[in-house]
Order: sequence, then C-alpha cells, then structure tokens
Amino acid sequence: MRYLPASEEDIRKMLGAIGASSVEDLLASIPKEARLQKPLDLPEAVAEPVLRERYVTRSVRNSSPTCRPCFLGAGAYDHYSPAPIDQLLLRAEFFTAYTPYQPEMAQGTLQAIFEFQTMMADLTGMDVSNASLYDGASATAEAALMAHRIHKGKTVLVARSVHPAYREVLRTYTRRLGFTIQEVPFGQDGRVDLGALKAALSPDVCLVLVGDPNFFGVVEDLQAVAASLEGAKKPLLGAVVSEALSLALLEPPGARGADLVCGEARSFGLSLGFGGPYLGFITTKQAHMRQLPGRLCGETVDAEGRRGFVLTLTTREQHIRREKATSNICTNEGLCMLAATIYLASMGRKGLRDLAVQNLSKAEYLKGALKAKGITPLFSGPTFNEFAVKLPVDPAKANEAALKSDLLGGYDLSKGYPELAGGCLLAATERVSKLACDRLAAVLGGLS
Amino acid sequence: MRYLPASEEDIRKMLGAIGASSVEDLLASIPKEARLQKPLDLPEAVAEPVLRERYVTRSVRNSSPTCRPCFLGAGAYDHYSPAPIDQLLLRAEFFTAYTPYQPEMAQGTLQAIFEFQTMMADLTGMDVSNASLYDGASATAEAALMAHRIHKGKTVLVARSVHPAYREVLRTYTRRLGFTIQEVPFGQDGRVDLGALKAALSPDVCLVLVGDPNFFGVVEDLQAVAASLEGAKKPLLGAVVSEALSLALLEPPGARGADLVCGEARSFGLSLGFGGPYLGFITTKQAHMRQLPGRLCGETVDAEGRRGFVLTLTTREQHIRREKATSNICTNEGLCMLAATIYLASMGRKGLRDLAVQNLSKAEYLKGALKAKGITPLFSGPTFNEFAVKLPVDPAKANEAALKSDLLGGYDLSKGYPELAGGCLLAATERVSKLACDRLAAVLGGLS
Amino acid sequence: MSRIEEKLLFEKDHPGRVGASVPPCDVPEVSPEAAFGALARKAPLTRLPEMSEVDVVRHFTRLSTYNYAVDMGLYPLGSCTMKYNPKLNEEVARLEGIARLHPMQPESTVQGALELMDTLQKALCAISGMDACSLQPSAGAQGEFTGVQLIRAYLESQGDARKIILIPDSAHGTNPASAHFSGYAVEEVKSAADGCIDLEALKARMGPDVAGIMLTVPNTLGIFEKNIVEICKVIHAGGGQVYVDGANLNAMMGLARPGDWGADVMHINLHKTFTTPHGGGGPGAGPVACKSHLEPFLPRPVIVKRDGRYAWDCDRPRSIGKVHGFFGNFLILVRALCYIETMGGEGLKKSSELAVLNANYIRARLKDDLPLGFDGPTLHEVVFCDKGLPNGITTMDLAKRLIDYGFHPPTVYFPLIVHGAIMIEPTETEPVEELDRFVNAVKAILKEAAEDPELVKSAPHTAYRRRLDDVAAARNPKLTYKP
Amino acid sequence: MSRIEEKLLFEKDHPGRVGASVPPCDVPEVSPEAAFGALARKAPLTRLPEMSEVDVVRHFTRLSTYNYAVDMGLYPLGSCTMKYNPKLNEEVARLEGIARLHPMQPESTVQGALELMDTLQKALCAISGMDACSLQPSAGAQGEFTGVQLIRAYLESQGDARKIILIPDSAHGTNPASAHFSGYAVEEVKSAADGCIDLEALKARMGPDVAGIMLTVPNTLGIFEKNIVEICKVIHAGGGQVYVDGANLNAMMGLARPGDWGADVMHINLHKTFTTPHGGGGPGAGPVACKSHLEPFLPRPVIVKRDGRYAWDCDRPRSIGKVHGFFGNFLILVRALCYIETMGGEGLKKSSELAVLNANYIRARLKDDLPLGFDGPTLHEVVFCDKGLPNGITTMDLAKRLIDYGFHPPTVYFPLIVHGAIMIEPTETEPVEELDRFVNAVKAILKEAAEDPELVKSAPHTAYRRRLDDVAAARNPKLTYKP
Ligand SMILES: Cc1ncc(COP(=O)(O)O)c(C=O)c1O
Ligand SMILES: Cc1ncc(COP(=O)(O)O)c(C=O)c1O
Repeated sequence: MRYLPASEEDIRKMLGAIGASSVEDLLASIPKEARLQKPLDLPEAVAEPVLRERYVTRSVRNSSPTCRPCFLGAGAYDHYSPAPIDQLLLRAEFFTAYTPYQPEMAQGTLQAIFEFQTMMADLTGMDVSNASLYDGASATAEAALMAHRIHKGKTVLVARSVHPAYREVLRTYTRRLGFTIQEVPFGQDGRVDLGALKAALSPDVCLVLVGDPNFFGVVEDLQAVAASLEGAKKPLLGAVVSEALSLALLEPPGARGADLVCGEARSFGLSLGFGGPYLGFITTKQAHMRQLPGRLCGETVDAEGRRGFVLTLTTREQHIRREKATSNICTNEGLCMLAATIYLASMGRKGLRDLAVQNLSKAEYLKGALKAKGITPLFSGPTFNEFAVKLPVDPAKANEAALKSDLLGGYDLSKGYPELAGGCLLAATERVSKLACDRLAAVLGGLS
Repeated sequence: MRYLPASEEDIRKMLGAIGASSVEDLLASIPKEARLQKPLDLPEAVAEPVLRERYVTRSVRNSSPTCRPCFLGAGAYDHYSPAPIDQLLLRAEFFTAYTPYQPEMAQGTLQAIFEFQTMMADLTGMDVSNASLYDGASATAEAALMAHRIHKGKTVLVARSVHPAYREVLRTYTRRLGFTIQEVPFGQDGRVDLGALKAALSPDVCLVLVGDPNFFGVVEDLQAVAASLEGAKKPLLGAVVSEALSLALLEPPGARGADLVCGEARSFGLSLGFGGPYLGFITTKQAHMRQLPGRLCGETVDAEGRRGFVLTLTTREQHIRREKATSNICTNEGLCMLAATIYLASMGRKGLRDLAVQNLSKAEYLKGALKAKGITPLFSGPTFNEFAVKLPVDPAKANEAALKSDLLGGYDLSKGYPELAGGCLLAATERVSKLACDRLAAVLGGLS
Repeated sequence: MSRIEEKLLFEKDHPGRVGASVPPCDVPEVSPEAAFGALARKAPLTRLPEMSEVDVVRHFTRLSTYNYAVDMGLYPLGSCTMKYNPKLNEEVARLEGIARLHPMQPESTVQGALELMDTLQKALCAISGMDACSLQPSAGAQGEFTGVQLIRAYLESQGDARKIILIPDSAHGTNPASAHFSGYAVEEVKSAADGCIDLEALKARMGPDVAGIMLTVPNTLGIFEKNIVEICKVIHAGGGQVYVDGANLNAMMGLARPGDWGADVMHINLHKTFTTPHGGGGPGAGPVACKSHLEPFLPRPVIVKRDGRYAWDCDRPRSIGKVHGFFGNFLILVRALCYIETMGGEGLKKSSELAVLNANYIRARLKDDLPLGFDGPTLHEVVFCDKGLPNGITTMDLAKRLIDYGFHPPTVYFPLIVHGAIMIEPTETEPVEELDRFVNAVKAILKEAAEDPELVKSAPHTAYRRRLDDVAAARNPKLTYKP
Repeated sequence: MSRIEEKLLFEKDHPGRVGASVPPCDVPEVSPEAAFGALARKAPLTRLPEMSEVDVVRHFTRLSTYNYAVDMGLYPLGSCTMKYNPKLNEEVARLEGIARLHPMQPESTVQGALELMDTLQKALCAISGMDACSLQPSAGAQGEFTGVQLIRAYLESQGDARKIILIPDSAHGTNPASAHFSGYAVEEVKSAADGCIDLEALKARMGPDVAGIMLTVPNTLGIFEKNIVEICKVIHAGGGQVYVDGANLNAMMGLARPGDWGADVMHINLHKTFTTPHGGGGPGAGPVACKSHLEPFLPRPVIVKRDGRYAWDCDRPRSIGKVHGFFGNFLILVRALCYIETMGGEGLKKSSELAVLNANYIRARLKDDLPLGFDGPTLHEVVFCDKGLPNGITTMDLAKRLIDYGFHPPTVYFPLIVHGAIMIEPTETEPVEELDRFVNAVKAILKEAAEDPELVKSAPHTAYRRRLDDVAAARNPKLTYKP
C-alpha cells in the first residue's frame, strides 16, 4: 500500500527493537471484549487510476455553475478565484503544516495570519480580528457568547432578516446556556423594524444582531439601529456580514456604530465547494480583544530583536483555560484564511472596489430587466448584489424552468420565511453576463 | 495589467534615474524604418475569469480518453500518471527555474537529472544516458548524427517498421548532411528482414536502427540483428524505443547487442498532451559518452568535499563548441525528465513490472477477443501492448463506428504503409478494461 | 541563498499596481453613492495593498519557505495525527463538478455530491460501529459540542435534566470547553497511577446528576482505557451517556469500535485519522457518529434516498438544529472518502497497526534516554516527561533544539498530568529511517544538554527566526499592522 | 531548520515498499516469458528504487528546496527572458480536454485543440509580421534548424545551392550549430566597435556563395541592429535569405517586426517571450514564422480549415518534412496563447517597453560601478564586462557571491565578444524594488571585492552547496550512480 512505508522486513526489525514478537502483541492492552472480531464492513481498496475515474463520474453527475450561470446567493456567492491562489495554497509548506504552535518554524503561516487580521480589521472598520472561525453561522453564534461575556446580559435580539441558517446555529449554540434569542421583524423596506427593536430592548439584551447586507440583500441603516440602542446597559451591536465583498462599497460597520462584525469571508477567493469549507470571522474594538474566540496572532521579536509573529493571548483558549475558555474552537479554517489573504492582496483596494461595483451594477441591471417583465422587488431598501422579488409562480417551479434553460435560479424564500411565499432571492455577481440576466428575466417573465 | 508591476509613478522615477524623458527615448536606437507604425493586429486583452471560461469551452470541444477508452497507441500510450507527479512538478523551485547553469543554487534539478540518467541507463542496459532530448523522433535523428561521429560512415539503415514519424524526422535532420537513409523491409513476422538487412550492409553504414518494439508492436530479435552485423567496419546497432514501458519486460537492448538506445519516455508519467511535450532520450555505452548530444549531469564535490552535481562534458555543447558541437540542442525537456524520474521512483522495479505485465495481458486479451470475431493479427511476431490487425473494412470507417460507441479506435496503417491498406494498429494499456476490449471486438467484428 | 526577508503586505503596498483582473462590465455602471447614499463607503481601504501578480506570488512563496511541513519530514505532534496527505485527494477535490457546486443548487443537479456524502456517512458508521452520522461539524471541537448536545437533547427528551459531565484530567481542553458550552458543569476525573480511569472511583461517583462521560480512547497518554466496556456499563446503569473523543481513532481502525463497547456518540477528526490536510491550522471536519437512539436529534438536514434519488430531509422536529451554515466542510469530506476508498477496510486496519508499531518503536528506542510519563503499554503515541533533563534544560528547550535538527517538535506540556510532557505521535506514514533520524536527534540533543546546555537553551539557531518572545507579545498585544 | 540532506533515490531503495498503485488485472495474466521467450527480461532492474508515496514526495520536495526560481525573486539570466510564469496558464493547460488528448484522435474530436493552434499561429504571424507559421519546433534551437532548412529548401527549389551562412560573432552557440546541421558552412561576421554589423564589410562579403545570414535582433548585447533594413536588402540583393533569431523578441513586441524589415524567417521562443515555464531546462517551444515564399516548405502537417472544420493537411510535397514526432509541444503552445490572449496587442507592446525600461534602469544604476561591454544604447538587456574588477576577482566570483545575496546570477561569459561578460536581462515582470535590491547587492559585492576579496572568491557561503568542482567532474565523469 503506497501510503504505508513499512515493509515486512521493516516490521520484523522494528518488532525486534521493541522486543515484541508480533504487532498483535502491541495491541494486547486492548481488552478482548473491546476488540473488533470481524473485518470492517467496507469495500476493498481501489487502485488510484480506477478511483480517480470514479470521482470524475461523481463530478459529472453534478452540474456546476461553470456551465450554468448562477443566480443563487443566499450566503454563497459565485465569485472568481484568481489562479495564483490555489497554486500558492498547494505549497506543501502551507498545505501540510498545522497550527503554528512552534512559531520559529511557522513564520510563513503566522505572518499571513497577521496580514489577514490587519486586512479584516481595516475592511470592517474595527481594531482587531481573529484568525478565523468555522463559518459565518458559527461566527454569529460565537459573537453572541462573546457579547454575553462582555455585557453579561443573556438576551440576544436578532433581526429576522439575518441568514436563517445563521439564526439556527445561533439557537443551537445558545439553547442550553440559558440565552433568550428573540427575533426582530423587518419592515416594508426589508430593514429591521426599529420600533419593534426598541420595544424589545431590556437590560438583559447583550447583543443586537443585524445583517449587513441582510439575507434579503438589503443594506441596513446601522447608524439608525445603533442610535436606537442608546441608554443604560446598552447592548452591543453586531453586524452580520455574509457577503464580505459588500464591505468594499459600504461605509464599514465599525464606522456606523457596530461594536463587532461577524460573518463569512468565503467570497474572498474560496470556491463554492457545496457549502464548505468556508471562512468565519469576528472583528471588534480593542476593548473587547480579550473576549474574542479563536486564535490570535501578535507581533513580537526574536532573541536577536528581529520582528516575528506568535500566537498570542492564548489564555483565552481551551488548551489553557479549558471550560473557562472563550470558545471550544481548536482547529480553525487556516488555509481558507490564507486564501482570503492572497485574494485581498491580489485584488487590492482598487480591484476589490471595481469588482464590488460590478456586482452592484449586475444586480441593478437584473432588477431592471425583471421589472420590465413585471417582476418587482419585495422590499424597497437598497441592495448590493442580491435582492428579493415576488414571482408569479412557485419559486421551485420557476427554478425548474430556469434549469431547463441552463440557469441556476434563485433561493425560494418560503423555505425560511413562510410569510414570504412566492418570494425569491436572486444574486448577480460578476460572473453572470448581461445576456444571462436577460435570459433569466425572459424565463421568469414568461411564467404565470 | 497584473503581470506588469511598473506603475506610472515607477516609470517616472525610473526614467528620472536613467535620465530619459520617456520610454520612447529608450527606443530611439530602433531606426524609424524598422519601427511598427500601427497597433498589433491582435484581439484586446481578455480578463482572467472570461479567459478561463474560454479554455473550458475549448476543452469541452475536444473529447479526451477520460470519457472514451483509447485503443490508439502509435507512439503515444494512454497510461496513468500518479497524482503526486504533477503536484511536485508544480513546486515553483522546479517549475520556474531554468537550466542549472549555477549548480550551487540548482542542486535539486541536478540531483534529479543524475537520478534520471542512472535509471534510464539501468532500464536500457547501457552505461550512460543524457538528460533528455526533445522527443523520440528527434532523439532517433540525433542518434544517427552521433553514430556518424563515432563510425564516420554516412549511411543509416532504418527498419521500415520504425515509427514513420521518427523516420521522417530522421530524414529531415540528415537530408542536407549527405547521409543516405535506406529502409530495410519487414517480414511476415513483422520483424526486420535479416536477409535484406545483410544485403544492404556496406562499410559506409554507420548505424542500423530497429524498433523495439517496432511500430507494429512487434518485439525484434535484437541479438539476431546484432549477429548479422558482424564484420569489418561494423555499424552501431541502435534500438528505437517508442513505448518505454516495454523495457520493464524485455531483456534490455544493451544486453541484446545494441550500442545505443534512443526513443521516447513519455509513458513514464507524462500526459498525452496532444503530442507534446514528450521526452526524448539516448543511452549508450561508456565508450560513446563523449559523442552524446544534449546535457549531461555528473557527480563532483564542493569546496567542503560534499557530494554535489554539475552539468559536465559541456565542451560537447553548442555554447562552447558552436558549429562543432554534438548537437544544436539547448533548452531540452527538463520538466518532463523530472516527471519521469518521479514516475519511476513511484513505480519502483516491482510496480513498473506489474504494470507492464498488465499491459501485455490486456493486449493479449484484446487479440484473443478479436480473433474470436475473425479479426487476426497482421504479423506473427510477439508483441507487447500493441499489435496490428487486418480489418474487414477501411480502418477510418471502423474508427467512426468505434467513436459512435464511445471508443477511440486504432491507427490506420495505410497512412504510413500503403502496402498495409486495411491494417489497423491497436494498443491496449492498463487503462482499457476487459469490457472495453469486448466492446471494441464487438464493434469491429460487426463490420463488413 | 539564505531565506529572503519578506516584508508585510502593507509595507509592499505600491499604489497603481494591479494583482488581478476584473472583467469589463457589460451593464451600465451603478455608483455606490447612487445606490447607498450616505451608507456608501467614505473610509479609504488603507490596508488593502496594491501589488502585481508577481509581487503576490513571490510574497507568499517566500513566506512559505519559513515553514516546516509534513511533506518535508516527520511532524510528530502528539494528538494531531500528522499523517501524509495523499496527493490524489487534492486532484479529486478540484474537479469542476465537485469544487464548484453551490450549496443551494436543486437536488437533481448534485446527486453525485449527495451520493458521496451518503457513502462517507456509511463508511464512518462502519468504522465506528455506530448507526448514524452527521457530517456537519467543521472540526473536532464542533463535533464534541454536537455530540454533547445530542446527549443533552436525548436526556431531556427522557425528562432527565442532569447537569454534570465527567471528564478525565488527561483530556484535551476542547472536551471541558465543549461540555461547558453545552450548559454542563464539568467534573474532572483523576487518572489512576496506570493512566486509566479508576473504575471503582467512577462507580462511586456515578449518580443521577451525571449526564455522562467524555472519554478519549486511547487516551491522550496513548493508553487504551482498559475498563472501557465496564465504564460504559457503569455510566449507562447510572442513566448517563458515553461520549468518545475520536481524536485517537488512528490507533484502532478495524481493531476496536466505540459503538461495540457501548459508547453512544463520538466525533471523528477527518483531518487527523483520514488524511485531509492540516492547512496551517485547518480547515478540518469533525463528523459525529451515534447510536440509533440519538439519531432523531442529529443536526438537520439529513440525507435520505427516495425513489433511487438522494434528497435533503429538513423535517427533523427533534433535531438539535444546525451547527453549520450549510452541510459541513464538503471539500474535506471528499478527501476523506477518497482516502477511505483508497485504503479499503483491510488497509485502514493495517494503518492503525503500523501507527501503533511506529509509536512503540520510538518508545523502545528512547525509553532509556527519557522517562515515560506513565508506564503502561501505549498504542499510537508515547508521552515522555522532563524528569532528569540535565542542567535546567526544559521540555521547551529540547523542542526548540529539534528544530535545528530539521524536525517539527512533538506536542509539549500536554497532557497536563505529565510533567513537562513530550508527546510523540509518529503515525503510520513515517518510514523507519525517519524515525531513526528523529531518535538519533533526540539522543544527540540529550548529549548536548549534558555537555553544552547553552547550545540547547538558546535554540533554535538555524530557523528563520531565533526563539520568539511570547511574553512580550501577550503583554503588549499588537494584532494588526501599524506603521 | 537547515535544509535536509537528501540522499539519492538509489540509496533510499527499500525493497518491499510500494509507491504507486497498479489496478487489479481484469484479464488473464500473461507472463513475459510466455510472450517473449528468450527476449523476456532476465536482468534485474537494479536502479528502480522501491519507495512509498511519502518517501517519493519528501525526496522531491526536499530536492526542490535546494533550487532557486523565478517565483522567489529576480532571475536575470541574459538572453533567457526569465519572466514570471502566469498561474492561469497552468490551470488551463491542465483541463482534462486539453491535457489528455491523444495526438492521433480523429479530427472531429479535437476541434478545440486545432482552433487553439490555428489562433496561436495567426497571433505569432501578427507579432512577427510574417505570413505563415509552424508550431512544430520544440525549442529555439530546433526552430533555428527548421528555419535554416526552409531557407535551404527554398534556395534549392530555385536551383541555388549556396553553401555558407553568415553569423555574427556575438551570436548564441545554437546559431552556428543549427546552420552546421543544415549542412551549411558557418562564416563568422565580426561585430563593429558599436556592437553592430559592419554594413560595408557585409556588402563586400555578400556574394553568390552566401545562402543567408542569421541575426539576433536586438543582438545579444541588447543592441538593436541599426542597419537591419539595409542588411536585409543587401542579403536579398545578393540572392540570400535573412534569418532572425527571435530569442530577444521580448524587446520589441508591438514595436518592431522582423517581417516588416524584410526578414524571411524567424523562430520565437515561447518559453522566453511568451511566459511558458522554464521547468529547470525545458520543455519549451520554438515556432517558426516565415514569409509566404517559404510557406510551401514548412514542416507537415499543417492546419487547414475546410467547411468550417479544422483539419490536418499532410499533402505537402515541398515540405522539409517533420521535425517533431507529432505536432509540437502542444501544452506549451496552450500556455503561450493563454498569455497572448491575456495581454492583448497593447499589453504585449507595453511589456516590451517596460522590459526595455527595466534593463536601462539597471544599466543606469550600475554604469558607474561596472564598465559596459559596448557603449551604445541597449534595449531589454545590458552587458557589462569584468574590466577593473579588483584583486583578481572574476566575473564568476561576482556571480557566485550574488547567490549569497539571494539572487540568481546573470548570464556570464556570454556573449563571447565581451571580456568576462555579465549579461543582465531583468524582464518587465520585475518590480523596481527588486531591481534596486539587486543593484545594491552588486554594489555591496564590489565593495567586498575591494575590501575582503577572499569572501567573494570563496562564495557562495549560504547555498546548499559551496562552490562545486566542474573540473573534477569533467576529468573523471561519473554520470550514473555506482554504490
Ligand atoms: C484529543 C483531542 N480531542 C479533541 C481535539 C480537537 O479537535 P479539533 O482541533 O479538530 O477541533 C484535539 C485536537 O488536537 C485532540 O487532540
Ligand atoms: C540568443 C539565443 N538564441 C537561441 C537560443 C536557443 O533557444 P533554445 O534554448 O530554446 O533552444 C537561445 C537560448 O538561450 C538564445 O539565447
């Protein structure tokens, strides 16, 4: 077996050095009653050439957005990942290393983390960032736990317009911890209903979570939300970003009253990957640094006084603080973080902005094309690269029709929002052409 | 433009340092009448995401053996390349370096060449190997030039059963040099006709070239060929190997009377690549070492006495000897050589033999399956993984039928051998299944 | 040809350079000001550098040369199972129809992906002896959290609101943290002198307040929990549930299965046992496998097969809910399945046997040089302690000096119950020569420690950086670049 | 963390290990003895090592760390155009329907590949100002050979059997070698004091025995052949043909075209001007472009379009024949086209302008430190000489010391007409900071040469190996491993 270097001869020699007569001897500490007495119920080993063909077969049984323009967003946006990224990720020095526990032989990884933290803090208008969390959903949940540590309250107000899956993970993470998760409805404009929000406030509210843009693609007026929170025992305001590219065009949440930003940075150079691995993150103000979950990289010097980087503030973490840690996370999304760092360095401030403008423009074009066919937005608030519309037929049916025209249609809003039956969420990134938008408008406009 | 780092500001500063007022100034040495006065007639720059899609489109307009079992050989055999090879080739340290002119910073490349030379010499039963030539065809031509330098004669006898393209390149390379290239016919067994060979011998014959296996897949009796060459001014015997995998199962040409082996080692880990880049080589006996074309790597020591490697015997080469060099080659097939080295190290002596046995077995199975349908071999000589048959219909027609059944049929022998009209060359490697062989036999057996 | 000192991206920011190409826009351009009014960005993006593609490629290529990695040699981090990451996995995970699927595509367009996930779930059940599996957790810790949630949901569904989880003192920090975030109080169980759990003490402690136990088997000393079957019985008899931390599954594939012992739920680290790359810290995947009584509570959605077609079932009223935004780290799952299919059942068993052999070989070759943390027989890893290191040399010094010898150091100072722990897990993918090279390096360092202690204390000497000052970093944290 | 000393494969041979998997055989096994009788292999394969996959991966990963490469920094090998190799090219060259085509597949199944080749041919014609193109030659030298063959075939078809090719003394060694292997006698043309050809001398020499001239433009000094148009006229008037060695095309894309000057044929190094990777020595591609009078002689087959479909035309009775077993280095051609399509015409022009700017920047910054080989204005490269190096320091010493500063040295001792030539071609893909870093290194070394010459003479000090003994290697050649 090509992954197992030990030859029969090696095994014999090693057993000799150990003083054992067989490998079975070495397993004697496993009590008989705990031993498996039969072979594993798994197929036989498959040779490499045959197995590769099997995956090609599996692959062609799927249909990727390469062949079909993709109007699906809903937390996963079809962006292009420049070619250098994957080839750099595959450098064995990055790819087959682990968490930089020994900083002297992991400065490559550490410097990249430091760069990532710096860029994410800058993009979100915050002071500090962690080195990644699993994904946008768990980052949102971790933000709640973090806010509780800071504020002590146990109620979280979450806008109903936050990504449904994020809200669900938030509930899973907090359900057994005595938290109250209360949803705040949205208005006609798709934005959080400020009246309802104010009404829901209490001294126990540690965090208010608002999507930015929210699940409907609508950009919230964070400043107004922040203003409505003023008062004693003011909760933290958390902006949930599931389309990180929007950060290029929006005044950063940190400058609009948010105390923390949590979310998903997959748009920065990662493939759609059927949902994972993605790239969760939290950024926040300096004051809350020590309550951040996840790894942090900090600058220091070596014995010769040269700049270097280490994992720092590790007393927040489970391996030191155990049950009192700020999170249980250990393995994070290191390589995804590296991809995002390479992506952001490649795009630069101008490239990222140009790309974001293009996303905005495509979505506005699609909006217009649909309007011309009588299909209008569900909400009046401004949107970035995604928006909700009301379809004349069941969105599932509409998607079938789109698929027949080789288009991946939108997200059926009734799945998360029964009150929005007939609503459909459509995203338009730089990868859908004008022609594809026109084709989609024709398909959807022709239904009834 | 992402490949051009100079910003407008850089350009201004650099011009300042140079003391020029514009880039145009720097071009002043190109006389006006030599300057191009209009834009290049080329399409505009294409953005990366768009261009990648264009290549996907080009790619799907072809149909690769991934989806269609391939019975085509004719000098290019469909073998599997284990996954580590390409990922190691892509290591920038190998991929983006050049010829190891500065050995102290190219020991990686040099050690690999030394390993390649050693393995090729071993496989062919020779003492020395060069570090690659362009491909099997040009290696065959270079072998003729080399034999002439050794023997002084100017006539080359080449078996008509040597790959037609190799023979053509041989002619191209020697046509203007006063060589006589004379073909030696094949017999009923597909082997070189020894009587005709003996009849063609003369003191001017510097080289006899025999395919091993030859273009019809037939294994020659090199020893008998060698025996027939005995006598005064004995020519060199060169074995032309276009399916290097056969070396694993055949007594090496060096042990069967050959003085040199030239050919193609693409089967060792390179992709089919629509014909290139491939991997030419020549191996020979120690005595002829200084007449080898191409780069050679030799062992030496560094200033501290440690083993190291350098390009050596460079006085054979064009950059030193100019028109008196053993060849004009400069850039060779370095990365292909590295792929072959990794491949051979991965397969090992047992793996390579097992694979070769499997190739032999598949081809013999296909022979049997065709015989059962009344399709018989053209020649009686033993074959490795390829053999010629007589088809009941025009092979081009037969291939169309095969294609309809999603099979890539064989090579129409009438293309190179008008005398073999109706003949078809079929290869069977480890990548065609028994089922595919049966399907091909059914298709071909069903024609008339 | 020393390593090139590469500055930070922000120090390389070079306005006017472009590192990627944005396609021309084929629709009318909309300005952010027009779209967003006052919400449009005014703040400059100070820290997004402008660089050309070659600048970017060189930056990260140079950074990479400061790292050590499995592809360069032994990386014996105990508890991390730093196996070789097969290259085939990388090829298949990059196929267009695998890498580029949108998670919300219609089921009809992702049948290959769903079949793949279903096949992996079944394989993990076969390996663990469990009945059902969820692929959602993104790593081991999230798997633990998910598993403990299953226990809690199950117990609560039985009307049983126990509040305590028992965890041995040798456990990894994620265990108490995961139990804590599930709302449980953690009670530490002291290890006995043989490194195992004291069965009698456990029996005495088990009671109606205990929801269950989290056990790592073999434990973090590499010792198989000798009374595991009995322990399961004791916990079950007391009304609790047994969680197994599968981080050390590499010791026992095909040899022993938690499901057979009576364990109720476990997580499996695909980035350890199943060769998916560690990626400088992740991403991994931590699927959870459980017995059928816990299945109704698994994260939703789950894969079902209806009329020969795969589908997502979201209608899972007793589910603990989602733990991932979508379905888990799919591209990691692909790699793990590719590995399992490469190995087959026999191959996996052989892997575990050889992992045990390799660890015991190191143990045998070093046991006269370094004292063991605990004496008993060990499986896939071995833990030494710092007792007897001469001249004030610490475990950390030894670790840093190993860097000079071209090795990644072992895990150090964990498990906490071993003084100055040196925890070595070679894995089965290490050839014996590499183990010998490592053993000889340790022996050479111990000699240096006796004869030239300063050399060891001031290590590393040949890395890109000398020893880095953690204390200064934590005292005055600089987490982002400031010029 | 110094570099790990990796042995030779043969020293790592470990019988019983397996590094690749051969699928099980689904047909009856045939033994070689049964098939081949006495011809079956009896000799053992002594030098095919048995290693596991991890052994192989580590072996070559470790070897790679001994190399320097473009992705790590400036690689200013003059005449080699060591540009950045775009990563996109690598992605597209690996698409299944591009990388895995059999060269003999029916034309109907390779339309995409043929379209691609046709598009590249047209692009190269546009860039060179020529009428036709063959993609067969595998590298520059084979392109030269092909081009000279075209000239010879053409002249012979006119009944004109001239025997001499003129080649300047500054030419690359491949030029005389290629002319020689085309059966021509080579006559060297001395360069004038300005580095160019002496037009009057050429006029005097041109005669009915001269088949043509091979010129590199700009020449290997980086100097544009100022009388090129006149030279073409002189040669043509004398009945000869003009060959242009396109190795230096990177100086003039979109700026000047050999076809416009009157040149008849040229080769183009795709691995130089068109960014295909150098791969540690190759593979490259050296397409030949020519005027229409030479087209009938191009290597066969040629691509034609019939009824909207691409096809191979083999019926080319006047062709010089094939120079490649199939159609050329297709996967290199793919990369080159991808680059051309990325850049567009304007982008290519800009590239050449910046290549010239970069070279002139280095020239300006070093001209007070190192004397120029020739004084005239230069384009994309600059050649210094060793005059005035202090304390017996040679060009080679300077080169080796640059290694310690983290650079690949320039081309040295070529062109032959410059004493101790130091030939620097930075290319346009180098950022100015990298040029500055290089210039500063050269200045620092010159200072060392004056103050501490031994340091320079004994360089390199920090590479994987100290200076290697070429002489010993050649005196007693060891070309294969012997234990
Ligand atoms: C014993 C043990 N349990 C749990 C974990 C946590 O796994 P992960 O890092 O995948 O979250 C680890 C990680 O090192 C471990 O060693
Ligand atoms: C001026 C010149 N001509 C020709 C060649 C030969 O090209 P190739 O190495 O591609 O055969 C070179 C290669 O360095 C060169 O510099």
